[in-house]
Amino acid sequence: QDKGKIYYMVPTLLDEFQTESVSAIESFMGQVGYEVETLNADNKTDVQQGQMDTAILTNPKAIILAAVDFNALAPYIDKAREAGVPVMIFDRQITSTESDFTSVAGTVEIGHVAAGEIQRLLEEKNGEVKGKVLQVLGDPGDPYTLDIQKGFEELMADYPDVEIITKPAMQWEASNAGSIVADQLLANPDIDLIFVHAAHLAVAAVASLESAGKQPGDVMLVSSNGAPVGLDLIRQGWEQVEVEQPLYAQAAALAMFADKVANGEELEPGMYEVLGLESELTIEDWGPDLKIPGAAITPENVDEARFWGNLKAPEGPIEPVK
Amino acid sequence: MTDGEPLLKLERIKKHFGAIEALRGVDMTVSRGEVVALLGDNGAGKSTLVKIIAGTYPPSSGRLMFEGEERYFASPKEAKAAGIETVYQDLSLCTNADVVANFFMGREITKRYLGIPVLQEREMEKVVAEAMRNAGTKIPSLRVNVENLSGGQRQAIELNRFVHWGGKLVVLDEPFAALGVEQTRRGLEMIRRVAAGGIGVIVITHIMEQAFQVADRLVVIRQGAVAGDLKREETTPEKVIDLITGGTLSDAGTDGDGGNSDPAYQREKTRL
Amino acid sequence: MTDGEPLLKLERIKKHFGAIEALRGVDMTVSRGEVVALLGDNGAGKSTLVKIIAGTYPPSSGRLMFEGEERYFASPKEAKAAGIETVYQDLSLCTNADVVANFFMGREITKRYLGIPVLQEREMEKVVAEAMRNAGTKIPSLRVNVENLSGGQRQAIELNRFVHWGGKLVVLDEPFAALGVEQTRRGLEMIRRVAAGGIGVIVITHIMEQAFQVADRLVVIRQGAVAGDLKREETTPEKVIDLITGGTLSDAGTDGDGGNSDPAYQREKTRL
Amino acid sequence: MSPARRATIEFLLDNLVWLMLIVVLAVFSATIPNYFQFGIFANIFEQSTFVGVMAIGLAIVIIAGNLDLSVESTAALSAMVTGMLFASSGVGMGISFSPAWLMPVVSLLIALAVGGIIGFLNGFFVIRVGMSAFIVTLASFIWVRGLVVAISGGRSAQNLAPSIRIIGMEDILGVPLLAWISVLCFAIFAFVMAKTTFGRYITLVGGNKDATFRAGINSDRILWSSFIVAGVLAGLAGWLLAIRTSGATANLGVGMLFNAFAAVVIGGVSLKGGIGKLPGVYAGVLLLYSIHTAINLMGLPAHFTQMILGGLVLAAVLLDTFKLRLREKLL
Amino acid sequence: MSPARRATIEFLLDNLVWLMLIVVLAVFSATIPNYFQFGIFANIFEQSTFVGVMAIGLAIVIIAGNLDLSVESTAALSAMVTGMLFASSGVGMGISFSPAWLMPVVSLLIALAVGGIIGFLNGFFVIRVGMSAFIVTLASFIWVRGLVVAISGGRSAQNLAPSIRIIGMEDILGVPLLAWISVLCFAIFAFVMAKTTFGRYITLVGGNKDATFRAGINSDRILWSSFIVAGVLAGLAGWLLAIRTSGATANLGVGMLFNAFAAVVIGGVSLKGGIGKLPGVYAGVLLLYSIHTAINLMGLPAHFTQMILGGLVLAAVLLDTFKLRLREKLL
Ligand SMILES: Nc1ncnc2c1ncn2[C@@H]1O[C@H](COP(=O)(O)OP(=O)(O)OP(=O)(O)O)[C@@H](O)[C@H]1O
Ligand SMILES: Nc1ncnc2c1ncn2[C@@H]1O[C@H](COP(=O)(O)OP(=O)(O)OP(=O)(O)O)[C@@H](O)[C@H]1O
Ligand SMILES: O[C@@H]1[C@@H](O)[C@H](O)OC[C@H]1O
Ligand SMILES: [Mg+2]
Ligand SMILES: [Mg+2]
Repeated sequence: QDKGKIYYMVPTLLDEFQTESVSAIESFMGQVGYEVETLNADNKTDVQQGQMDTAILTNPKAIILAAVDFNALAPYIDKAREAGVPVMIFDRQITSTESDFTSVAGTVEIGHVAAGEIQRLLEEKNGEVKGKVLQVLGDPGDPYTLDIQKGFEELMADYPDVEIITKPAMQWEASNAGSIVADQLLANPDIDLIFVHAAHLAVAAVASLESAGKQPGDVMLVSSNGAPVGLDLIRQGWEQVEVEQPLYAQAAALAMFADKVANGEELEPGMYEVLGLESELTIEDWGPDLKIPGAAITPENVDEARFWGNLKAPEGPIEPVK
Repeated sequence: MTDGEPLLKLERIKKHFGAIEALRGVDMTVSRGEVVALLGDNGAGKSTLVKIIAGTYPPSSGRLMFEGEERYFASPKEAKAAGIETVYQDLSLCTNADVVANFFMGREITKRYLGIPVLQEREMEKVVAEAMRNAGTKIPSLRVNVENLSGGQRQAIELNRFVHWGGKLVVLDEPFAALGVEQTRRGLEMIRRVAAGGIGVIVITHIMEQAFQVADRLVVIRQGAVAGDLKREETTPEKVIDLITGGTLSDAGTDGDGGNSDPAYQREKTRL
Repeated sequence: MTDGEPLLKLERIKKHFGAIEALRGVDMTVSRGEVVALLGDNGAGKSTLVKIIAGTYPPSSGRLMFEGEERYFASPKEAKAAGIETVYQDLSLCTNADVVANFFMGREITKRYLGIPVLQEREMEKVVAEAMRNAGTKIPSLRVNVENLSGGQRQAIELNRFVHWGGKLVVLDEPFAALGVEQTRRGLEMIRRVAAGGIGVIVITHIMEQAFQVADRLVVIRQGAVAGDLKREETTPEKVIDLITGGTLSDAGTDGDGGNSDPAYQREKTRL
Repeated sequence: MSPARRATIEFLLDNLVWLMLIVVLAVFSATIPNYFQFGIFANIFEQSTFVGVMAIGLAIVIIAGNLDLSVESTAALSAMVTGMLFASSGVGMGISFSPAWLMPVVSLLIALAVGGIIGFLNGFFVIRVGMSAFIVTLASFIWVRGLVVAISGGRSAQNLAPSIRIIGMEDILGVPLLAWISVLCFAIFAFVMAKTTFGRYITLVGGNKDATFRAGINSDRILWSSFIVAGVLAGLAGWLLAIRTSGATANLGVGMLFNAFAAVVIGGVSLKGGIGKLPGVYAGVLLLYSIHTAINLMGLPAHFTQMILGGLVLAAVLLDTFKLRLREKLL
Repeated sequence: MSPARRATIEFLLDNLVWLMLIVVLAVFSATIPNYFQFGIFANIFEQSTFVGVMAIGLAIVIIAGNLDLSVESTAALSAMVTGMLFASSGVGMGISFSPAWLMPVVSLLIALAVGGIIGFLNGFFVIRVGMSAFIVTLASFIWVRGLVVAISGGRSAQNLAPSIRIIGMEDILGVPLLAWISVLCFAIFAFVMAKTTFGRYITLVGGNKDATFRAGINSDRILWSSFIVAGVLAGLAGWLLAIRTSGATANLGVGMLFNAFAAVVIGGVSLKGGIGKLPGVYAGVLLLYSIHTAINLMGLPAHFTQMILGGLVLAAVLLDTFKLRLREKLL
């Protein structure tokens, strides 16, 4: 069955979430009968704008957009829809204009989940929620990391005994994160926990901990996005929590709703089960929005197949929503 | 050929580059219509003096009087504005541009359209063709980039462009070094013509014949200081050579009372 | 001064740059121990010929025979290896390096430690100091960068370094253009000395006196072709000048049977 | 060789990049599905606008013998300033006034001024202070982008005022107005470079600064102007980018620098200074975006696009390099 | 002025960047809490390693009159290759063999070879094909990073084999082994540049390539070697990065190019070629990372880091520029 072509606009391939999203989307969409062509914007807004322009002209069934920047693509979403090409938003939510479907975990929510876990970890260690946390951002110019920071600090604001030191790793570069950790360990030897905004940054952080003579667990480590390297670090004991972004579910949802979106049918608000996750579809100003809960990965559940970091994409055929 | 007040007067000009003293207090004058040959050994400081006169760099100390007023030229632009034209020893051409662009560098012929100065290539080309013809220099095409020209062709462009801009003082630093026989002859003629028009000329050369043929006065610089300042009629090439090299033929003084040396000997020596 | 087979023999050498024909078939020879003056107007093609001999660029057509064998030099390195030393008209110095580094460029004195060639600065400096003394050129310090030297000082470095490397043929393109009187005298002497040692020499100059003083034979190039090839004893400066400029004094032919022209007139003319 | 034939060859070689552009477009049209349609060509045109405008300034600075690595960040700053002032959501402050036609004019002037200031600063450090243009503009590349992040807090501005945004929506003969703006810029600056003293001096200074200085040309002023022109044009590019994006984001324009340089070099400008013509640069930009668009349509595995793009660009530059050899061979 | 005084001033000016380093360290130590401690200095030392090693090669290429913008990506490629072969998780294939001491040696050789190949290719396009080094290495910067993405699929490798990783853990006199490696590299190459014919030729070629060609020096070979050396050293930097990171990520090393260039220029190397000494470059790297570390400790709002870094680097370069003026004034 060949229902036509769908474009997937991936913002970059420099991190594992994005890489895996390409294979997941291509495979799930294939299961429901669409051929996916992926265009990589290499983190460049204007490149992605050009790609949108070009894609629209080929008249695809739909465009899946994971925007380089949350908002810069808004005019192109409008343009595509005016040209009759529906747009589905993936992973990076866009609220400034209307689209046909949104499938996200929510960045602020990731910050919330992280905050909850970090509060738990601090309490377990220090008896109450207090201590020193080093937060390593991806890049100060990237709203993705800024939203996590926002969500995280929102919930941590209730605990004045927690001191948060925030440093940017510039361009999500791992060795920059390593340097920050190395320097901060000397300046603040009493750091209880390090929260890095992506698993690949955790790799360098751990290397710095190791060089500083730390053992797994001496300084706790929390990371977000649930990449395979993060899960490995949990298994090795270096990392305590990884905040999972439900990559597979996010991708599967796209496939589930693809027919309806492509045919311009109305989407029903309500609860849907996506790869076993209870997800809520609401109709927002920016169109139908499906929020899939992220989860905290801990040593207890790290091996569960549902986490994309284990790279076991679900086999079962995706059932389109009726 | 000279009148009362000198056109250019240098007083105790010194110049040092770090530890190196290139000029150790030079006094010198040039009058209107006078041709002064500036002579001296390699490294004596001639080109340094030229660059100071031309405004390329400032003296470490000393005064420069031009047309009776003390002047300080912060850049060649200012010196040019005052009427000093200079041909440098190390050529000053843009090899990436063609002959015409180089010839007119900084003084292009333009016509204004809506206030915008638009280059008049055709007119400029005519002028250059004429100048090169007069100089006896053949150039394959005036639209060829200077990087493709021979050494003498390049020098001809520089030597001849100055004539077109008039000025009051012309400073030529070894302008014939790369020129052919005929081109040199015409160049020397041109200097005399220019001087006859009331312009002061300083010309540097290592060839005594050239100096004696064209100059009214010869100034010799040795190790950064003036070793002699002589009227042409009152000296001889071998005396001048002695001054240049600091030789022991000590009767060649700064007072200019040249002796009557044997012309044959003189010729022998100056041919080198 | 010459023996049987010529050291260098050029046959119908042509060179064009796009539409420009710089050399239109040059034939010429140089023997061991012979000094050949290469003369010609600006743009005649002398430097182009030099660069072809030196391996800087290939001829468009024609043959080059060196020591009786047909040779093709793909680079100056190969020409050097064959024994051809060249001093170019446009100087070939690295102005960012000091005098010693420039003098020894490409032939540094080294000593191997663990197989690694380590520069012997002190030894090299001694050699350079000696060479400059002999040439009569004063340089403030041998450790100063060449960019801070005067035109003549620079030329002296290039002219004198070749002597130290021996070679079989030496090609000098206007080597005295920037040199002082004394330095030129010594340079000419040196050429004779070098030739006396059996080395062939080609020297380019625009000054007839220099040519007649040093050369055994004079080759005149006009507009890319040989206009005359004369023994020194059999010609006169004014004939040569006629050949150079293509003047109408047509008794100066390529056959070398020079007439007896008036020496005074000759002197007058060649002084320019 | 006959003079006529030589002249033809000269002409073709001088315009080799246009030839390449035509060949490349023909090949892509024939081999890539969907490539041959008016909309695609209009897209290429439009996408070329931003880097095109930037490349004009870059080319001028390079011809003058320097380098400006900051144009990309400068454009981003000008876009962000435009966005923050005249967009209504995000970090936009939504300033608005009437009459409406004043909005584009005022915002444009502000954008140009922002660019001009950065260009002025670059000029100051290079000319007055005497630092190397490479390092000065590399530093600007960093700190100006840093400034964008600092003023925006890393956030974006959306919903540019419609009276400004309109410029991004209109078209003439089916080709977007934006594209015409870059054509106009190229026409103007090509004229300036080829026919006025300013253009002449840029070329001469790029060839031998000392010589122009000695000739009494105020070479410092020429150089300084070149930096300011580059800044102003980058400012214009930023303004256009903001219009296209209907606002601005902190990372807008990232990567354009590479494209601008590639276009300039493909267009035949020598990075050594003193050599280059603007029409060629425009052809270079168009060529580059023809390639970009082709890659988007070719259906390549996403992991390899970057490599392939790098390779194709190299190939395009390569062809320009062969021009010299061809010239030697053919003439 | 007495010769002795002149000599002292000359010496101080020649080593101005070391002086600056000392002053900067003193100021930071006095003003930034926690800065003044042995561990911080050891950190600066260690963090300088990667860019330091890279900067040696970059400086050599620049002194030879060219430019290499690809060093950062080359290091990333070499790190990724090391990671993929010898790390056990992620995309790491976990190759291992005994005896254990062979592992670091073999992995090092592979890393150097990877770098050498990229350097060779750069050299090929610049020297054999005759393209501008700027554009060739800019393209390499792009396509080599693309290659990293392509071979790793954008994923990371971690858990480098302990027998290799050990190099990142050991220290001598409390200073990490990694730091000593860069010191050693600087010592070796400073010697090569100052005392051997290779170094001499690099400088001469950078001053006037034509002159060296005419002097019978194989200038092309010298240039080519400079690219290969730069590649090999970038390969080494990548290997060291992989060790420090215990693996590799697809974007490892992003941004290092700027630091390497800044260090080279602060260290007194002229981007025009022909001028520069390696010890100064090392001081430049140390200065730069003293600043980085200061920023890491200073408690600045994250948004301003980039601006401040750009500004501080500019200031450091500025000081170096004033050296010339000082020299003119003082001597
Ligand atoms: N690379 C080149 N491209 C084009 N034309 C050239 C090139 N090199 C030389 N020419 C031309 O070839 C002719 C001969 O030049 P060449 O330098 O050999 O003259 P020359 O005899 O050495 O003159 P001079 O006495 O002035 O040094 C000149 O007309 C010059 O313009
Ligand atoms: N910028 C500089 N820095 C240091 N020393 C310099 C500089 N310019 C000139 N000198 C030195 O000053 C002295 C005079 O140089 P100048 O060029 O004036 O000599 P000149 O008389 O023109 O010699 P020539 O006949 O060789 O052209 C030389 O010893 C030279 O080395
Ligand atoms: O995992 C993250 C992904 O969800 C986001 O879109 O880009 C940055 C990544 O680290
Ligand atoms: Mg001089
Ligand atoms: Mg010549």
